[in-house]
Amino acid sequence: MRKEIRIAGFGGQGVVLAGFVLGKALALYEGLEAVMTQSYGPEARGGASSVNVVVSDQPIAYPFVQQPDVLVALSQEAYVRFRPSAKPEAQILLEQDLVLPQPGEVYFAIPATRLAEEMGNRMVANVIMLGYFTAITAMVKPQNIVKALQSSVKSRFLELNEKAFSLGYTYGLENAQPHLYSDEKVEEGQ
Amino acid sequence: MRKEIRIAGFGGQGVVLAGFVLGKALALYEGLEAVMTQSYGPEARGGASSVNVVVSDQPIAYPFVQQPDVLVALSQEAYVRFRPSAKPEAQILLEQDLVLPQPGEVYFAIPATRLAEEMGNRMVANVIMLGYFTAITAMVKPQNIVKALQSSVKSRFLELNEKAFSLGYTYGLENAQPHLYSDEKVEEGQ
Amino acid sequence: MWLHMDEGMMNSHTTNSAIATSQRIQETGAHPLDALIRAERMPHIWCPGCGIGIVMRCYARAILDSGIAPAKHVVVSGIGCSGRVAGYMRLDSYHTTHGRAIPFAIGLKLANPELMVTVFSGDGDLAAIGGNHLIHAARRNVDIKVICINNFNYGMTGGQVGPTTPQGAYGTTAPYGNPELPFNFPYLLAACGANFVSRWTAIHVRQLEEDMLYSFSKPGFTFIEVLSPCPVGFGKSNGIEDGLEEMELYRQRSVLIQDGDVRSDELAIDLRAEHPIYVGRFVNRERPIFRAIVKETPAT
Amino acid sequence: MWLHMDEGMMNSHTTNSAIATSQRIQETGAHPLDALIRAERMPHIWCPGCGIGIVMRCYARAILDSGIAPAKHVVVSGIGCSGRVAGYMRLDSYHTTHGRAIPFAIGLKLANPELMVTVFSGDGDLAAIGGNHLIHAARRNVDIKVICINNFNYGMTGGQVGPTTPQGAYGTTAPYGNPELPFNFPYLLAACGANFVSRWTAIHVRQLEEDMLYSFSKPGFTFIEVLSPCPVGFGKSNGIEDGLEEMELYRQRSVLIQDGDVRSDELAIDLRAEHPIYVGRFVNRERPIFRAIVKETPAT
Amino acid sequence: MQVFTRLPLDLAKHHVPRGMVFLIPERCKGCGMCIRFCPRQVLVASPHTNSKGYHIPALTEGREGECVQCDFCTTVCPEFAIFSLPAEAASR
Amino acid sequence: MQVFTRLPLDLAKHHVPRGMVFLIPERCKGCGMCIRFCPRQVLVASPHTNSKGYHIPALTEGREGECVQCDFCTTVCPEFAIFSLPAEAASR
Amino acid sequence: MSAASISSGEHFMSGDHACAEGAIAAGCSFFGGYPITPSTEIAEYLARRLPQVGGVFIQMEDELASIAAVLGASAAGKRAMTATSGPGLSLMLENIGLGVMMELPCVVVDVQRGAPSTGLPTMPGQADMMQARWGSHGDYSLVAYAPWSPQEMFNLTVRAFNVADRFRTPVLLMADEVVGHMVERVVIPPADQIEHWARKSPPDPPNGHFEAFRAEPDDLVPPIAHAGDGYYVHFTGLTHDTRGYPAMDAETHHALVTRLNEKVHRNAASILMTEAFELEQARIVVLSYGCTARSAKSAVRRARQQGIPVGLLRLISVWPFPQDELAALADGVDEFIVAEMNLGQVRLEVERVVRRPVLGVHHAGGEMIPPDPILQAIQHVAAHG
Amino acid sequence: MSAASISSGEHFMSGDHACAEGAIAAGCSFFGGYPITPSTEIAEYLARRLPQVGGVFIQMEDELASIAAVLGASAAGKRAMTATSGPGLSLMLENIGLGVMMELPCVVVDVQRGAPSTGLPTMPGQADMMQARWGSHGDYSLVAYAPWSPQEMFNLTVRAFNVADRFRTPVLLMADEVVGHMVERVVIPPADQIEHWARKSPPDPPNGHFEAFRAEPDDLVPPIAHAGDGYYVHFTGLTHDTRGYPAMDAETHHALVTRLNEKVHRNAASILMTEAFELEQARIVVLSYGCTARSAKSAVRRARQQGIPVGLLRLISVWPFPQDELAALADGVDEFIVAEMNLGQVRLEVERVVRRPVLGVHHAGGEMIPPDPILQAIQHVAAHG
Ligand SMILES: Cc1ncc(C[n+]2csc(CCOP(=O)(O)OP(=O)(O)O)c2C)c(N)n1
Ligand SMILES: Cc1ncc(C[n+]2csc(CCOP(=O)(O)OP(=O)(O)O)c2C)c(N)n1
Ligand code: SF4
Ligand code: SF4
Ligand code: SF4
Ligand code: SF4
Ligand code: SF4
Ligand code: SF4
Ligand SMILES: [Mg+2]
Ligand SMILES: [Mg+2]
Repeated sequence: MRKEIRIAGFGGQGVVLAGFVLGKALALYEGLEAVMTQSYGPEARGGASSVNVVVSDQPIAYPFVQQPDVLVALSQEAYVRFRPSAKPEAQILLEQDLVLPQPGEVYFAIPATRLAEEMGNRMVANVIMLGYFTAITAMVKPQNIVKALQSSVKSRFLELNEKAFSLGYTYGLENAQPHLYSDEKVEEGQ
Repeated sequence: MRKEIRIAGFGGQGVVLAGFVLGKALALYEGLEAVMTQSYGPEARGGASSVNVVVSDQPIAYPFVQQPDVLVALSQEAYVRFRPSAKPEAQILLEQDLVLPQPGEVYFAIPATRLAEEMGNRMVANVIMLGYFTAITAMVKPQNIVKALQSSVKSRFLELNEKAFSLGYTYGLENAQPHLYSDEKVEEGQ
Repeated sequence: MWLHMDEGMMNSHTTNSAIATSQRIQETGAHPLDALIRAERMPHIWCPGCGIGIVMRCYARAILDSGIAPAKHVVVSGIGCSGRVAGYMRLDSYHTTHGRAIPFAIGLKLANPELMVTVFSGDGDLAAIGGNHLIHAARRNVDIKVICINNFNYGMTGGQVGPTTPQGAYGTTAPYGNPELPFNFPYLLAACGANFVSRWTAIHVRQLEEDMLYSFSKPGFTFIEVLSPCPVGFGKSNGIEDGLEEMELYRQRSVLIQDGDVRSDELAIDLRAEHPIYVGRFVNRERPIFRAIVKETPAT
Repeated sequence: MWLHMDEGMMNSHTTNSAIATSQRIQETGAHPLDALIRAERMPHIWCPGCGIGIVMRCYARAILDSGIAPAKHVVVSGIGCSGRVAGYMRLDSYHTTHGRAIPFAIGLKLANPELMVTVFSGDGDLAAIGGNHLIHAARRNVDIKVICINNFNYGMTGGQVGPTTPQGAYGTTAPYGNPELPFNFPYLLAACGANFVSRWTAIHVRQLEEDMLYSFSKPGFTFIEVLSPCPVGFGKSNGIEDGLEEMELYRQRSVLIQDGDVRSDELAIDLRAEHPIYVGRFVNRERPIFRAIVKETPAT
Repeated sequence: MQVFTRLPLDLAKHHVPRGMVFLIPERCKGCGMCIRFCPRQVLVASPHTNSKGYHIPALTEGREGECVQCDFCTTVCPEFAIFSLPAEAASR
Repeated sequence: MQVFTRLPLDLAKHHVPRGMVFLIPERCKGCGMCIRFCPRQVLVASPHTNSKGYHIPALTEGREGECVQCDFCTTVCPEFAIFSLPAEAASR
Repeated sequence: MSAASISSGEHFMSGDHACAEGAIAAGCSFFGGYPITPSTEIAEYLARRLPQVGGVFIQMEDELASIAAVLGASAAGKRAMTATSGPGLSLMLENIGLGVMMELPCVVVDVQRGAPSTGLPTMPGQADMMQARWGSHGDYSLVAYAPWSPQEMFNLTVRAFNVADRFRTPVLLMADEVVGHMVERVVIPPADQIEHWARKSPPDPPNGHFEAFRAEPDDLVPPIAHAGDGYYVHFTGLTHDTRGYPAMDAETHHALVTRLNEKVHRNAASILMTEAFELEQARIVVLSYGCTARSAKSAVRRARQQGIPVGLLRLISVWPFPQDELAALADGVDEFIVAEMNLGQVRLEVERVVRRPVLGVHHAGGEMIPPDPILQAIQHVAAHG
Repeated sequence: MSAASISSGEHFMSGDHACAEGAIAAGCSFFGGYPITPSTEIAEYLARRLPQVGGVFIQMEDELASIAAVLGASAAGKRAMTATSGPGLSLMLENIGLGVMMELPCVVVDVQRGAPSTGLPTMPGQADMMQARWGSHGDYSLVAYAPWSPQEMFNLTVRAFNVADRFRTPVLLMADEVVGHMVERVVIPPADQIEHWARKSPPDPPNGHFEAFRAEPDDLVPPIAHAGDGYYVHFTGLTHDTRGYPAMDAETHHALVTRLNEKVHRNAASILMTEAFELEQARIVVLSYGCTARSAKSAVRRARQQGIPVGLLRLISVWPFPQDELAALADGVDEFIVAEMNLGQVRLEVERVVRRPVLGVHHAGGEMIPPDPILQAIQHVAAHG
């Protein structure tokens, strides 16, 4: 079993931390093999940012993601750029307010940024998304993500992050049905 | 015919110029092949200085002097250091006031420095020695050395150098007999 | 490929707006200075709020005003965010190796003295790895124009401290605060021998244009230091929210020097302290300029 | 081999003398400072009249007087005639690459702060190829002691001009006179941040010993510039007959600075001109010293 | 040099203030410099984003005609994204 | 540190002036510094050369006893070739 | 370094960080460096870690200074390291030569990126391999390891320090951007399970007889005395005799230079590291190293599944080149394939040693070679070889 | 450069001076350098000569600056050169890589001395040969010539400028102390007999369509526009597309790097230079270059006199390596001997190409290898080979 996950968005949206925590949970607490890679660029700042996680029950030789089984897109640019390389049948998780999927797309969506702002900190949109991911994909146990969070974020931010994770996870449990995008306009005020 | 000549002395005695002029005369005006080499050293300054000329009627592959046919020594140190590597039967030309040959040595000698001082410039001892060399060895025509001097020394020093050369040359014609060193002390006030 | 998406899709949000048309700024496709930049490479790579673009605009403007044909202006950069300027100016432009812009520029200038050669690079490039060339070029007083973006850190590699970072400031290689003291550029360049040295900040756009223009007319080694926001590399770690805040801070704290005395420790810059930031022209003098020796005109 | 000659023969002249025994200086085999030098390597390679040996003697003397065991003194040199000092001092001694003595010394010092680390090298080594390390070490005010032999040229490679050669002076790479302006060491080092800067000449042996001794007790970056005759590389091409003449010239022209102002153009040195040579202590201050950060004492 | 030739020709047909602002939206990175440093508060942050997600500036309601063409927005924009022209020139 | 221990023990038995000069002849390069800078003109150039051909210094005739042990010869000799000692120490 | 300072345990860690932890675990107490992508994270990590364990972190003004400071710290007896990428390595070469000549142990990490010149700063390459072997002027040999995973970044950093100290030589860790930046599980063993090979000390306390460059005949390694130890040693980059004194003659030079080279080869048994995968009865051998070896392994596994008798020889140490091992292997093998992210560097050495044409799977860099082209090469050779 | 500025005629001249005269004859008008034994005489000579012919001489603060200034001067359209020895070459490597990447013609002279490190500054070596090939990071190819006489110092300097300009590449002149310092007859031809290969100019005047890095398919060399010509070119050490603009992707990188390498090999016919001596019916071939080839020739001559069927292949150009020529030769030859003043560098390439063991006559440097050991090697091979 080899699964490829890509999480992509703007620089500053914290996709790297999300991928790191996910990979750590898989590699250290799920007893699986996991490897995380990033694509850098001098243009990385402000531009696109993405993180890739490969997980397997076997040692992983080739560490890169070629055809994601799961694509998490936190920005339109990320979605447009990475959707084509994902498997047609890939699970697509979107930041609902920032991404307008293509016609015919079957996808899951959460307004992670808005929820984060409601929590008082835009910065945790990534962890909210991670919670959502955990609920939707069931690839990793939520307690293992929490464990990974504990050893990955500064202690003064831990509580906030745990809350954000729960929020996203709960949201995911409650909104686990995929959407089909046909033609309707995205809501305003994104 | 391959002949090896080594001219050696202190740094500052002008042995390099002497070798250069000799080599130039041979290579450009005698129609022979000639190559000049030096041994350098960070310690070259003030210490030993030597110049080597190989002359041949054939192209010269190996440019270094291994067993000089002619050794010109302008200092005791040079004589002591280089005599052993010269051919036993080599022609030995010495600065008479500065070099005390070993017992049994058959050699030619000229008080080049003293003659130069008498001319009013210590610096031309080298050219006096070159004149002497030309007379003693007959390896090169005196007019070719003069030609080489003309294109090698600054014009304001040319006359002086030509005079020095004649002086040494004439001295050589007049004192062309070798000495045999047995036991007598060198004169004082060297 | 499963589904081809075109660039058009990416613009969907721009054309979908909540603001009244009357509030919309008139959109256009080109900028008045586009002839001087490689507009086809816009947007550039610099972060939002980065000051380099502001300074580059001043440079473009000064070139336009210089009366010297752009074809005779040359820009040479080293490596760094600031060093990317060479890639964005529509000039003969050389993006060299880290630290070596100045000697490359010297070769260019001496080989063709008709050219107006500007080195545009960063504090790290010019003063860390390139420090030796900087001091020697100033000593020789060779006729090149240097514009130095001082953003107090190595922006390109991610916010490490460098030789202009204030002591105590944080950086990715100084998690406990920078243990080193910074250079004072005007003092250093004055000591080396530069003909002209001024310091401004990215908010001093008029003065920058003016000094760049002046430097084109001033023979010898000229050096313009520009304090410039790097919100991502420096601001973030040092309590400066964004580029705007740093620009504000420059507006509020800048004090024009009067006597040009470059030695004062007052000149030290520490953005975190309530310390005036002295700006202005520190050196403007006429020392002999380095020129290659000509012994006799070639017998052509 | 045809005939073996032993070293004995080479000394024949020494034992054969025209001077009366009463005029002969008592001969001996050792020097009072031999314990501090590698006496087995004497005579050293320096030319007759070269000043480096004089300055090295001052250094040996200062070590002796320092009260710090010689085993805790370390000397680091770069490449050049001056750089050979490391090979002649009976200390832990490192003869590094051209220009890199200072960073090597910094590594040594930080790795073992108990050591008294002196960099002894030449003007070319320290200020030409090594210039970047010099200015950064001074900026950091790192605790190393630099003794710089300034002989206005690259002696080792045969008298080329360098960054301290006066404009107009001749050198093997400046047959028409040096087209460049020289550095002013005190001004440069003051601008960078050194704690202590003095300049003397090879005739100021007492002051040199004193300042070397002082520098051992002065934390931070200290720099002692020593103007020193290089009759072979510099004197010869510039109308200075020999080492003696240059020493005389230093004796006659040296003027002790009073106020320590390092900026004056008067500080420029031109041996050929009838210009005073300002010597003395130019900088003596207490700036923060670079120390490696210790976050918590290791849990040993 | 003809630096203005690539401007759209049908600029700003309606009201003619002293100065007029132009924007190349895809260059904007929403840094807010133009907004903050406009001496006349002509510009304002907008909720509107370009394709990269940056909030581009808009005209302040009610101050659309206040531009004095001081050009400060032009000079502080790091992106060559915004500039002003004399209204007459722009409408020519 | 015992830096004097390698001195010959039978130095200068006869007349005891205030200072006494010593020379390591093979180190001398004849630069003349000691001669020029001796404040008492104790030293003089000699025609005598060492094996490298350098003219080593000698004592000035008639001034052999004038050394005041100021040590200047020691300090200006680039070769660690000459030095002075207090005559008493030297004769100890 | 005390046990407490080592981060023993399981981590999810990038290769760069694992390298830094390896340095801490090896007792490295000096880092002098200059930032450069993709190695910067090593410096950044050590800037935080070293002050916690009593070590020294200093960011130098450039790479020339970095390597010089590292050699200085080594001369003072400390384990010292720097990290860089190709452009920085190019600047360090002169002083790497000094390290060889002075026999000063040190570790230099090159996290390779797309090259030549500034190239692709954030993307991988493996094209500095020959530079690692030949970059400094003159004849010399040094040791280079090529990790293929974050775990190996840790392990080989420890190993590099051990080899450097034991044999008094600079050791290069030739990583690449893939391995430096990828994040994987890294297990840091307890302190007492971390090997430590010490520098050889002078046999006697200072007595005036110690010759700092007299090598011992068995291993050709001279014991080392450090600054402050009281031996009054002299170290120079000039040709020197056994006392360390400059000796300007061809004989001494030849003796010294051949010893320095021979030292590395004589001790190959303690230096060389290779890994064999499916080599038994292999008629085709793929040779690879660093990140590319991951794809090579995957390709070999798939080819074996297809019944192709192919194996993988992974070079963990690349220099000195394991020529005896390879020559021995060559006897029973029909075809060699070399996969590396450059235009053919180690392949040249393989061709020389196996004396037959070798198929190369090469790419100039920018992205890791995936398993497919290697598998295709294997299939091609199996079919036409 | 005008005819009057060329010192046509017969001279008795050192190799270093002949090299400087070669530069003048080639129309070099920029020298930026830093003194180092045994190359310093080149700089000193040009310091006098260049100002006489309207050229620029500048002594830079170090070698890093020297090579950078040379590239800058080349970008301005001038023939530019620097000269150094091993330690300086080590410092120039990063920017030699930049020269390769920017395709800026230039000539770098390395008068090799005893190495590694400071080594034997005043004595000869040939141990920077592999450094010349591999010293900078990344994959690249450049051209290196190895003169064996002062006359060839002159000739090959002219040639180096021609090749550099014609193919937009740095060219190394790998001399050695023997050849640099020895003084021999040097004949400088009249100006009109000195070849001049020009740089390729853009086909059209500036019209906005010139792509500064679009290579022409036949020779893979892009025409060059210089600073001030009005083309607004961009040159970068980053991976770039045909316009010269940075392009951060593996495809562009691979295409660029392979073209740059291929450029040198594609044009080998105009670059390579070898000299054959007694190669007809030779069963044994000695391969050598630089000063050592003089001894090799003498040894071969003597061996022939003894009836041994031996010949000499002298490499005048060493890089790119003449592998086709050598491989062709290998068919008819039993044994190869390589003589070089290092511990075996070019020998490795020979072994690779001829696919058999090769006897090396090596010495680490300090003195020129005399004919005798080479003759002995020939005799040995003839007897036991
Ligand atoms: C030889 C070398 N060393 C290191 C680097 C990595 N590097 C690239 S840019 C940079 C620092 C740039 O700092 P600065 O010049 O201040 O520019 P900024 O990005 O801050 O504008 C460094 C260290 C490099 N490219 N080359
Ligand atoms: C990298 C390098 N470049 C050049 C040289 C040649 N070199 C040796 S010493 C020297 C100059 C020394 O000048 P300085 O430091 O003033 O010492 P001095 O000989 O004058 O005492 C030079 C250029 C070298 N050894 N290494
Ligand atoms: S990192 Fe700093 S300097 Fe670089 S582009 Fe971003 S803000 Fe500007
Ligand atoms: S060349 Fe100059 S510095 Fe060097 S030893 Fe001779 S006199 Fe001294
Ligand atoms: S031109 Fe001046 S007034 Fe008009 S919008 Fe720009 S900054 Fe404001
Ligand atoms: S200054 Fe430029 S980039 Fe910044 S918000 Fe205004 S238009 Fe956009
Ligand atoms: S000690 Fe003083 S007085 Fe005596 S010889 Fe020396 S310099 Fe002259
Ligand atoms: S100072 Fe020293 S070297 Fe000079 S003459 Fe006197 S004893 Fe000899
Ligand atoms: Mg910066
Ligand atoms: Mg000097």
